[in-house]
This record gives sequence, structure tokens and C-alpha cells, in this order.
Amino acid sequence: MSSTRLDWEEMQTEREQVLQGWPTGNAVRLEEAVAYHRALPVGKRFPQAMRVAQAENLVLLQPRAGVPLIDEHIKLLKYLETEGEADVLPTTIDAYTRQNRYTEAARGIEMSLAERHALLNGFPAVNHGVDGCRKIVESVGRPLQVRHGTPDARLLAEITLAAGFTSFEGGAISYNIPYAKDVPLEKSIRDWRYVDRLAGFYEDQGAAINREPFGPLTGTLIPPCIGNAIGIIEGLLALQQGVKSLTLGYGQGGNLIQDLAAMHALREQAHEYFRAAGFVDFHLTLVFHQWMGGFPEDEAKAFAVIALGAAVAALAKAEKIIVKTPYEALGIPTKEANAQGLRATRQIVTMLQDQVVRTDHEAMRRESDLIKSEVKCLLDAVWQAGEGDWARGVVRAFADGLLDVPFAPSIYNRGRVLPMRDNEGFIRLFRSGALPFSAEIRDYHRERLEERARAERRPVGFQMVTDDIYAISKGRLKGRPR
Amino acid sequence: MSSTRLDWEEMQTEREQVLQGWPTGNAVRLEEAVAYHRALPVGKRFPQAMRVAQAENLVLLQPRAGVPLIDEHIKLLKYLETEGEADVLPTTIDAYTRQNRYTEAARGIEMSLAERHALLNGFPAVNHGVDGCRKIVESVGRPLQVRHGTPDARLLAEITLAAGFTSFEGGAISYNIPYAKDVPLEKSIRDWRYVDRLAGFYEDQGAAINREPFGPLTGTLIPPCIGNAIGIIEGLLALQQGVKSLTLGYGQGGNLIQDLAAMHALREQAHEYFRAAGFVDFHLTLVFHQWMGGFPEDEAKAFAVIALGAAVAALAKAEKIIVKTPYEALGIPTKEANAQGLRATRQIVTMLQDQVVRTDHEAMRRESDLIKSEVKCLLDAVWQAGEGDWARGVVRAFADGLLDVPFAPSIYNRGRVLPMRDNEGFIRLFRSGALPFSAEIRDYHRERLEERARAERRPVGFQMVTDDIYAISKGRLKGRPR
Amino acid sequence: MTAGPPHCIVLGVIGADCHSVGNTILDAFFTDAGFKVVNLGVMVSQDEFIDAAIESDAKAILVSSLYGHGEIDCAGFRGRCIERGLGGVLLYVGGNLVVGRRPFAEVEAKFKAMGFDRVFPPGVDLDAAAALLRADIEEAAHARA
Amino acid sequence: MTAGPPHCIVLGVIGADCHSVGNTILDAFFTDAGFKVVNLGVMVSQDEFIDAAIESDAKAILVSSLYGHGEIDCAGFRGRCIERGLGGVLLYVGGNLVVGRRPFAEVEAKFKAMGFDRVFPPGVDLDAAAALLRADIEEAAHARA
Ligand code: B12
Ligand code: B12
Repeated sequence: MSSTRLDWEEMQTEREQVLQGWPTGNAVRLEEAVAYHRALPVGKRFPQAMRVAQAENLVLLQPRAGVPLIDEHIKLLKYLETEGEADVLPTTIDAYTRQNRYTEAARGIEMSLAERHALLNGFPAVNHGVDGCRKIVESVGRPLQVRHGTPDARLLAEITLAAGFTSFEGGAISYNIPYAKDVPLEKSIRDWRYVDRLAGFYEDQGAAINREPFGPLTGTLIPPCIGNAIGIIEGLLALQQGVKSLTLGYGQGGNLIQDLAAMHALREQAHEYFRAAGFVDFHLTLVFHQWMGGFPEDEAKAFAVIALGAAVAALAKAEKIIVKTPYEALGIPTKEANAQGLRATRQIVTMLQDQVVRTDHEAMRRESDLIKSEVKCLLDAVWQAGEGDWARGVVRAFADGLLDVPFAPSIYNRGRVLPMRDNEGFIRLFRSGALPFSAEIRDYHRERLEERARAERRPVGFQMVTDDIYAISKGRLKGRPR
Repeated sequence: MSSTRLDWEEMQTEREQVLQGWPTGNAVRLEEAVAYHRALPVGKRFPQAMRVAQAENLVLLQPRAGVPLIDEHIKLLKYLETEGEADVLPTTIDAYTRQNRYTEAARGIEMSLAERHALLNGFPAVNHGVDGCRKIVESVGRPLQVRHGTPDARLLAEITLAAGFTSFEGGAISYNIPYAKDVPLEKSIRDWRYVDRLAGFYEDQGAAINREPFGPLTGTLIPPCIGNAIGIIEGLLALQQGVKSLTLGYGQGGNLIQDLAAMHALREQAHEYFRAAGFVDFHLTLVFHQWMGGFPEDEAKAFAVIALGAAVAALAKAEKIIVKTPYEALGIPTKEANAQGLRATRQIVTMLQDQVVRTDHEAMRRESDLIKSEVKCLLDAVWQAGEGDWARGVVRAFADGLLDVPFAPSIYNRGRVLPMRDNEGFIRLFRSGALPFSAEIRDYHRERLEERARAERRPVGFQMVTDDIYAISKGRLKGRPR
Repeated sequence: MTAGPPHCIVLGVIGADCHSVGNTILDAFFTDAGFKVVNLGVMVSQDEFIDAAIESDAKAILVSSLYGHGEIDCAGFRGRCIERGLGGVLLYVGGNLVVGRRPFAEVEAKFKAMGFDRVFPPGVDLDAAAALLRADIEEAAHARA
Repeated sequence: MTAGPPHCIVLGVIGADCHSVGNTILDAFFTDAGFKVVNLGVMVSQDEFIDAAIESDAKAILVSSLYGHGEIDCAGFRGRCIERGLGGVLLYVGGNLVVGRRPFAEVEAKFKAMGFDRVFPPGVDLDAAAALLRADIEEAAHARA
């Protein structure tokens, strides 16, 4: 387990085996695929879109969307492109494919055909194969990204990249710990090294691929330091395999200062770590996710949460924003609801387009410095645990609880960390488990929580965490005693 | 024409005449009314609600709502109270009543009964009389305010205050210049002195009445200095007549910094001027109006505009917010759409409740200082024009264009001022007419507009104003070349 | 663009309606588009519209109503024009014509039944409206000639 | 609260579903409410639920499905229980049970037809659900006695 660059030749045996994973694997032709990519019009290239966004100070809007049948999926994406005016498009993969359960995905396709409504929660790209996926690439006018949550995404990457997708979401930690129950990190790190190396190969051949670690993790009260540290590590792992276009993500927490500070810290620190590791030839951008935890059921309130996220993304100068819909709490959105989310977001980011809200005042600096020193504690510990190797460090750090994702389902995650909001809604640590923080940092978190306890006249306790989890879906930021 | 306190005894002849204005005037019994007010439960008293809001750091939510028939109006308000969770309630008056055209209002009531849908754009309180209005006061559980736009609101005030309404919107300038075509300011100042004196009388008798000058004026690109200066003057005029609970208003402009700076400047400067004029025994609060200009027709986008306004109100620590609806561009909202606007707003103000965004940084201070010095230029000029009397000063200042409201319909408004957004969306002056600004202030505005012209590669010109008027309804803040 | 002197039109906001922003825009727009605009501003009565049209020999009257009382304020407008010998004038109306949100087709039918030649929702493209106006005026001139 | 030892229930998220937040809450909630909770976490198969219920002599199985594949994952659950001699166990299911937003009555009917005793939408009040669960368990005990 180490994070040195994979040798492309040596990888070929593994590739053959991966492509056997489902009959559609046979159709992957790398040379043809590279040629296809190089012939793609500029407007369909994801890395290019991210460059333009950064250069022109734009926030690109991206929805989530995926349905089981190709024609329906194309209809959906075209609608989001025209009615929703999405800047870049997704293809969200169904949950069976994410677990490599292609037989069940096949059954989902059949049942969806038979019952005439979608029974899968996404697009089963592996089952549809290179040709099926390429139909999508040909039908839409915007860059396409695969959005999923797949611990072992090797076959998915082979097929979708061969089809002409120019961006691929995920990473060894962020698509394992929140998405899986019992996938060892050694395995997901190995499998994602493969994916990154494959992306790096396309890159080497002149077919640029954007890669995007999944910042929000479980989407639920993630302290910024945890998401940022993991994002930086996954960035390093990707760069090591030859990836050049990298988009790191952050999920809205809800406190304006903390969100702005976290975005600022992420950009600065990622650059620092990447440069310190010797990388120079990369293009880094940030994506902001509108609130990823439980949403209010009421549509008017959902619109409000969407708009607030859009405002923060615009002020934080994110290059991309992932847009939620007014149906979030209810189920996979209709195309209309999806476009509504996009239009509400567009209104906000356009209104705030040229506004600069100076964020270099004290509260902002304090929070941003705090996050950076927390991230440094975490990354120092991973580095030491790995004796200088990030991949090895990750495995050991998770085993020892030096990295720990709140609410994650994975048995390889200690699950000792519990976040909680302080009185102003900043996400703090109620239990920090074995996270390697200084006493100073620990004390600061504790003090802020005690301040809340005094304000609410109840002790700091697990009930507050529960209340905080429900809070936004019930119309507030901080949980209140029932 | 002067602004000294009206003698209550002397006013009685005029009162008798006013009450003859429509048969329902006869039912006004002042003593009984005062007793009724004093017996109102605390939860129905507007001044009390504003005190609580300030003390507890709350933003109270208030919709606009009014339909022609009493029962329907009660149903509407109850719905907004329960489903919309409005904190304080309105009764929006129809446009015939606003022009004292009670015969036409009567026809509107009849036609609405006959056609079984509303043909009036509000509640004709004068026609319904004291008893009709009191039914409303008795049916709802929240404080009620009369919201209108009536240059001569004497009879309306007599009837609604007698009925138990505890707040009354409007003022001599703000309910004339934007709402009327040919009502001389001398007349509206006299008529509003009457209204303020009446409110002051109730106040003296221990029946507290809240008064709220209408801050947003024409709702369209109003430079903050103009709205703030007029609000402060109307506040002074009201205090002189014995009003004690005063709520000054500001309409969202769209640039975050400018909106926060304007709210901050308004609070500070109002206190300064009121104290300098010798008033000590008053309670001042601020109301923030969500965007008052043209709205997007698309509901998703309208929700976004609503949410952004809510966010600014919360950050500006307004005591009250006036809520728009997703139907704004389309027509008087249904009760459901009205409640949706309230719920979206509630979600935002609750999420931002305890967040403090420090706004004492440079950009904010610069803008706030600018607004204050502009307001000072305007108020100094009014004071001089009036030779020490505000009322006289207002009349002369408007005649000379020293006060001038953009886009106002009144012939007593010079209409030489044209606002325009600068490159960051701050509302600046394109043409400042005869506004008595220093060369420094004028130059600053001009420079900011030239900056925009360079960015857009087109000259500063009237087309930009037109584009700015449409901008928010077309999804942006600043207008762009078509 | 046509040759000859510009067509004259009368513009205003009817009834007790104070919405002056759209009126400012319409004035500027139709002037730019080559019409001679007599703008009566806000709060204009039917007779004031008709007086101005007679006085200026206008080809069309453009009525705005934003505040919802359009149904009441516009009732009998065509009849009044006929009474006053202006039967042939083009009557255009636009804005938020009724209280609340009713299907535009219904609103259009209602106002056409009142004798308006064209009815516009608030989101109308003004270029399109100007083109229609010019065409309607010229057609009416031909018909007369 | 009842006397006697706490009722045992099995809890888990079915299929390939990874949503673990609601599961964390349900575990804490039902434990606080006096049940003995065997929590299988996420990604639980039908047989794993049944194994655990047999092993712990549970009175009820509480199935969550959030991710939309509930219809597929839950099909045949009651049949499988009967096959494995657990015909009498209470089956509860809750969450975002189908893909998209379908009327809850329809979803409820669908899952009841599959043999679930009670079906809950995501917004369910947990106190109410716990009360129902207790009542159902006790009624079943009476019926058996
Ligand atoms: C700004 C505004 C105000 C300002 C007006 C200031 C002023 N003096 O102009 C203030 C705050 C004072 C105000 C007051 C009121 N308003 Co107002 N106001 C608006 C608002 C937000 C924007 C209007 C605007 O300026 N738009 C920008 C301009 C450029 O667009 P426009 O006015 O629509 O005009 C364009 C088109 O309609 C079209 N058009 C118009 N006429 C014609 C004619 C022809 C022939 C053609 C081709 C085209 C055309 O072209 C114009 C230029 O593009 C609208 C809602 C909205 N649109 O978002 C409500 C709105 C018009 N107001 C409304 C109401 C009811 C009122 C009040 C009665 C208060 C109340 N009950 O809420 C009072 C009116 C009192 C009175 N006596 O008239 C309602 C009307 C409801 C309805 N029809 O069902 C609206 C729709 C809001 C709502 N949804 O409730 N208002
Ligand atoms: C957080 C979240 C995630 C996180 C989950 C992290 C984690 N490991 O837990 C991440 C980002 C990883 C994620 C991933 C996905 N998600 Co998700 N997610 C959510 C979200 C926003 C909140 C869920 C949550 O935590 N809520 C808070 C808890 C407390 O509430 P709860 O989960 O609803 O549980 C309560 C109730 O349902 C009820 N309940 C549940 N079960 C039972 C059982 C019984 C017997 C009873 C009485 C009550 C009960 O009680 C619980 C406690 O109060 C929801 C939407 C929402 N609700 O706003 C979508 C949502 C559930 N996700 C959805 C989907 C589709 C996915 C993905 C497939 C990706 C995609 N296509 O978008 C993947 C799933 C991959 C997989 N293998 O499962 C959809 C499901 C769609 C549908 N059913 O039609 C939702 C509804 C979003 C949407 N509208 O599209 N998601």
C-alpha cells in the first residue's frame, strides 16, 4: 500500500481483469477513446469549463440527475440544459452500480421499462456500456461529469471515460467511508489509484479529464477541518497519478463566516500542500455544495435553503456550485423541480456576481486560521502515521481514529467523532474522539459549546447533536430543545 | 404650514368635518376606542411587538394582504397567521380608498360580491367602518397594522384606529410623492400632521400606536440617502405630534454592503437627529422591505429574491421584515403563495438568527459614511429652506428639487434625479438634478459609474437606467446591454 | 421605419393607479421607436385619454393598468370613444390587468370583449408590441383610404 | 412504559443503501424509548434481518430505505420471513421508500401489499411510531396468549 505512481504497463493485467467485470467492459478501446476526446468540441470539455469559470470569475451551476433509461436520461439532461440553464451536466449513477451490483441494476432497468416509471435512483452506466453512454455525450451540449459514490469505480471509470465523459467525481476516502459499510481503505485506495492513473493516462495523451474528490462526506454537520483534510489528501493522491485538473469540494455548513472561512482555507492550504509536495502543473478549482443534510419538506423553505447556499457560493467565489431542488426531502426530483433549483440558484449567483464582500475581518480570519491549524494537525498525523506515504497514512489514521468522519456507515471509520453547533451555528466538535488536536483547539471547541449550553440552559449533550441534525429540515440552523 | 404640535381642541372642528367624509365616520367614538385599546391583550399591541423584537433580537415577519370582503379578509389573515406563521399582520387598503374614492370602492365591493372574486386590490376599510374593522381585530391573534398609500389618510386613520388597529403606515412625503399625481405637499403635510396628532392623542391616553413612514418610496433604485433623509424627516414630524413608537423603513437595493450600510446609517442618524431635536421618550425600530421593484415572473427566481432579502434583513438586524411572495410579478397573491413567501423568509431569518457578520470593515464603513454625509447634505438643505421648520422645508425643498424621488408620479416632485447601479451593483446617481450634494460626493458617484461604463464598454447613459430597472426581474442585479 | 411624420399615440396609466415606472419606460421606448408620444402619466380617466387623443389626432391610445382595478377602470372605454366620435381609434391595453393571477387567455378575452384591439401581459416584448402597433395603424390607414 | 423486560427489535437499512444518519437517530431514539435495539446498520439484506430477528427473538423488524430502491429491495420480504419460520414477526418500514415523489397513500398501499404491517414517511413523528410499535407488539402477544 503506497502512493507512488502506478506503472501503466504493469496496470494492463489488472485492466483486463476489470473489463471482464461485466460484458460491456469489452467495448472499451483506449486509443479510439483518446481520439474521441481530442475531437470533442471545446464546449464539452470539463477541465476547460473550470478554467473559464476561474478566469472569468463565474460560478458554474451543476445539478444532480440520473434516471435508468438512456432516452429518458437524455431528455432529462436536455431539459436541465435548456430550461434549467445548467452550465455543466452530471450523470448520477444508481446505487446498485455504485456497489458493483450490475445484475440488480439490470433488473432495475427491466422493471423500469415494464412499470414505465424509474425504479433505480440513477443511471446504470456500466450496464448501458460505452455506446449507451456515448449517446448521452453526443446528445447534450455541455461538459459531462460522472457523479456517483462508488468505492470500486474502476469499471465505471473505464466505460464512462471511454464514452467521452470529461470529469469523474470521487476518491478513495470520500467514496468509501460515507458510502460503504465494509470496504477496507487499502482496497479503495488501490482502486482509486487505478482510476486516477487512468485519468492521468488520458491526460498524458492530450485528453484532459477533471477529477473531483467528494467534499461533503456524509453531508451532515461535517467540521470543515475533516472535509478539507480529506480533500487535500485525495488531491495529493490524484496528482501523484498524473491528474492535472482538480476540483476540491466543500459542503455548506450553514454559518456564513465558517463557510466563507472554510472555502478560503481550503483554497489556500490545498495550494500550499500541493506545491510543498512538488506539484506545479495543475489547475485547482473549488466546488461548493448547497446544504447536503436533511432538507425541509416544505418547498418554500427548501427554496430558501437553496438560495442561501447559492449566496454563500457566490460570495466565496466558488468556481462551481452543486444545486439542490425543492423536492430534496421528498425524493428524486422531477426535471421541473430540478430546473427550479437551478433557476433559483442562477438568480442569486447572478445578482451577487460582481459583489465583493470583504472577508478579511477578524472573525473570518480567526475561523480560517483555526481551520488551517486543525487541518495541519490532521495532515501532520496522517503523514507521520504513513511514515511519509499518504496512502499508508490514511489507512493507519482511520484505523487509529486520527481521521474520523461523523455519521459514516463504514466499519473502517471509528465513528467516535460527534459534531455539534455552537451558539452562532459554527460546527464544532462535541466529541473529538482520537482526532490529533492540540489542547488549545480542543478547549476552544469546548468553550464555544459551553457558551451555547448557557444560552440554552441545558447541558452540552447528545440530544443537542440530534437536534442539530434535524434543525435545518425544521426551519432553523441550530437545534432547539423539542 | 409649520410643524409645531397641533392643538387637540382646535383640531376638533376639522375632525368633525373629516368624519363627515363617508357615512361610516359617524361611528367613531374616541373615548370608547381608547378604552378598547387599553383592554387589548398584549399580544395584539404593535408597539409592544416591536419592543420585544428589539429586546430579543428578533426579525418579525409581516406579509401584505387585503381583499375586499370582511369574511374573506379574515380568512386570509388567519391563514397567514397559522400557515404562514406571520408575527404581525397587515390590512392592505385598496387603491380607491387610498384616493378617498369611497363610491368606487363601494362599487368594487358590490362587484366582488356579484362576481365571486376580488375586484379590488385591497380592503376598503372606510367603507366597512369601525364595526367591520373591529371584526378583524377580534378575529386574529396578532397585532394589526394598516398598510396603504393614502395621501389624505385622516378618515382612514380615524376609523381603523377606533377599530383597534395598533399601527399605521405612511407619511406626508412617502404616501404622497410615490402614490399621487397632484396632491400638493402642503396638503399632505397638513393631513399627516392630523394623523400623527391623532396617534399622539391615543398615545397620551395610554393607547400606544406604532407609526411607520414608508421607506421604499417608488421601490425602484432609490439611492439610500433619499429614502433615509425622508424617513428621518417623517420621523421628526411624527414625534412632534406626540408619536412615541416609530419604525423607519428601508427597501432592499440589492448590493449587500450598501444595504447593510444603509440600515446601519439609518439607525444611527435617526437617533442623532431625533435627539438633537430634543426628543428622548421614543422607541425606534427598523423595517426592511424585500426588493420592492419589478420581480422575476418565474416562481423559483422570485423565491431566490425573497430569500436574499430575508438574509440581508437578518444580517442587518432589522426588527421587522415585509415579505414578498412568489407571485409578485403576476398579481395579488393567493393566500397560499403569500404563506410560501413567509415560510421561505422564516427559514432564512431563523437560520441566520444568531449569526453575527461583522460589518465594520472598510467597504462597509466607507459606504455608511457616504450615506450619512449625503443625508446630512439633504437635511441641512431642507432645514435651511424651511428656516428652521421641517414641514416648510419639505415643501420648498421639493419645489426646488433639493429633495427629489426617482420615478415618482407626483407633479410636485421635480423628477430630475435618475439613479443607476455602479459596477458592483451599488445604487448611485446618474443625474442628481438639484440635490444639494458637495462636489466630492458628485464626483464619487460619477467615478463609480464611469468604472461600470468601462467594464461594459458602453457610455454611461439612460439605457443603463432602463436596463437596471428590468435587471432583477430578468435574473440579474445590474442591467446588461440587451 | 416608415417615411412621413411619426404616428402620434396617447399613453397613460388609467384610474387611481400610481405605478409610474413602466410608464416612464414606455414613453422612452415608443419615442425611441419613432412614435410621437403624448404621455398623460398616471391616474388618467377615460375622458382625459379621449380628450388628448382628439387634441393630438392620435391613431392609438395605449392604456396601462398595473394595480388590479383594470377591469373596473376600463369598462365602457370603447363605448365612450364611440360616444365622443373616436370610434376608430386603436385601443391597446397592457399590464397586470386584473386582481390576482388569472390565465392570460381569459384576461385577453375579457378586455377584447370590452373593445380593446390588443391586450398585453406585463412580460410583453416591447419591440414586438411596437411592430404590431405600427402595422395596425397602417392597416387602419389603408382601410380608411 | 411497560413492566417486564424491554421488547427486542431489529433495526437496519436495507439493500445497497448507505444512509446512516437516520439509522443513528432511530437507534438512539428507540433505545431511549425503552426498546432493546439490535442495530444492523446500513446495507442489510433480507436474510441478515431475519437471522438477527431469530437470534434475538425480536418482536419486530424495522426496515429503513432512503435511497429509492425500497420497492426492489423489500419485494418478497414477508414471504421470506414465512419461509424461514418467522411469519408472525411485525414488519415496519419507513423512509423515502420509492424513487421520486409519489402520493404517500399509494406508497403505503404498495408496501402493505408486500406484507408490511406499517409504513412511514420520512417526516413521521417518532414518538407516535414508538407508541404504535409498543401497542402492536402487545396486541400480538395477547393474540398469541
Ligand atoms: C414598484 C411597484 C410599486 C410601487 C410603485 C411606485 C411607482 N410610483 O411607480 C409602489 C410601492 C408605490 C406600489 C404601490 C402599489 N402597488 Co405595486 N408594484 C410594484 C412592482 C413591484 C413593480 C412595478 C414596476 O415598476 N415594474 C417595472 C416596470 C418596468 O414594469 P411594469 O410596471 O410591469 O410595466 C411594463 C409592462 O407591464 C408593460 N406594459 C404596461 N402597460 C402597458 C401597456 C401596453 C399597451 C403595452 C404594450 C405594454 C404595457 O410594459 C411596461 C414596461 O416594460 C409590481 C410587481 C412586479 N411587477 O414585480 C407591483 C404591483 C404592480 N403592485 C400591485 C399593487 C396591488 C399595488 C398597491 C395597490 C399596493 C398593494 N395592495 O400591494 C399600490 C398601488 C396604489 C395605487 N394607487 O396605484 C400589484 C398589482 C396586483 C394585481 N394586478 O393583481 C403588483 C403586481 C404586486 C402584486 N403582485 O401584488 N407598487
Ligand atoms: C445526507 C444524504 C446523503 C448522504 C448520506 C450520508 C450517510 N452515509 O448517511 C450522501 C451524500 C452520502 C447521500 C448519498 C446518496 N443519496 Co442521499 N440524501 C441525504 C439527505 C440530504 C438527508 C438524509 C438524512 O440524513 N436525513 C436526516 C435523517 C435524520 O432523516 P432520514 O434519513 O429521513 O431518517 C428519518 C426518517 O426517514 C424516519 N425513518 C427512516 N426509516 C424508518 C423506519 C421506520 C420503521 C420508521 C418508523 C421511521 C423511519 O426516521 C428517521 C429518523 O428521523 C436526503 C434528503 C433529505 N432528507 O433531505 C437524501 C436522499 C435520501 N438521498 C437520495 C439519493 C438518491 C442518494 C444517492 C443514490 C445519490 C443520488 N442519486 O442522489 C446516494 C445513495 C448511495 C447509496 N448507496 O445509498 C434521495 C433518495 C431519493 C428517493 N428515495 O427518491 C434523497 C431523498 C435525496 C433526493 N431527493 O434525491 N445522501
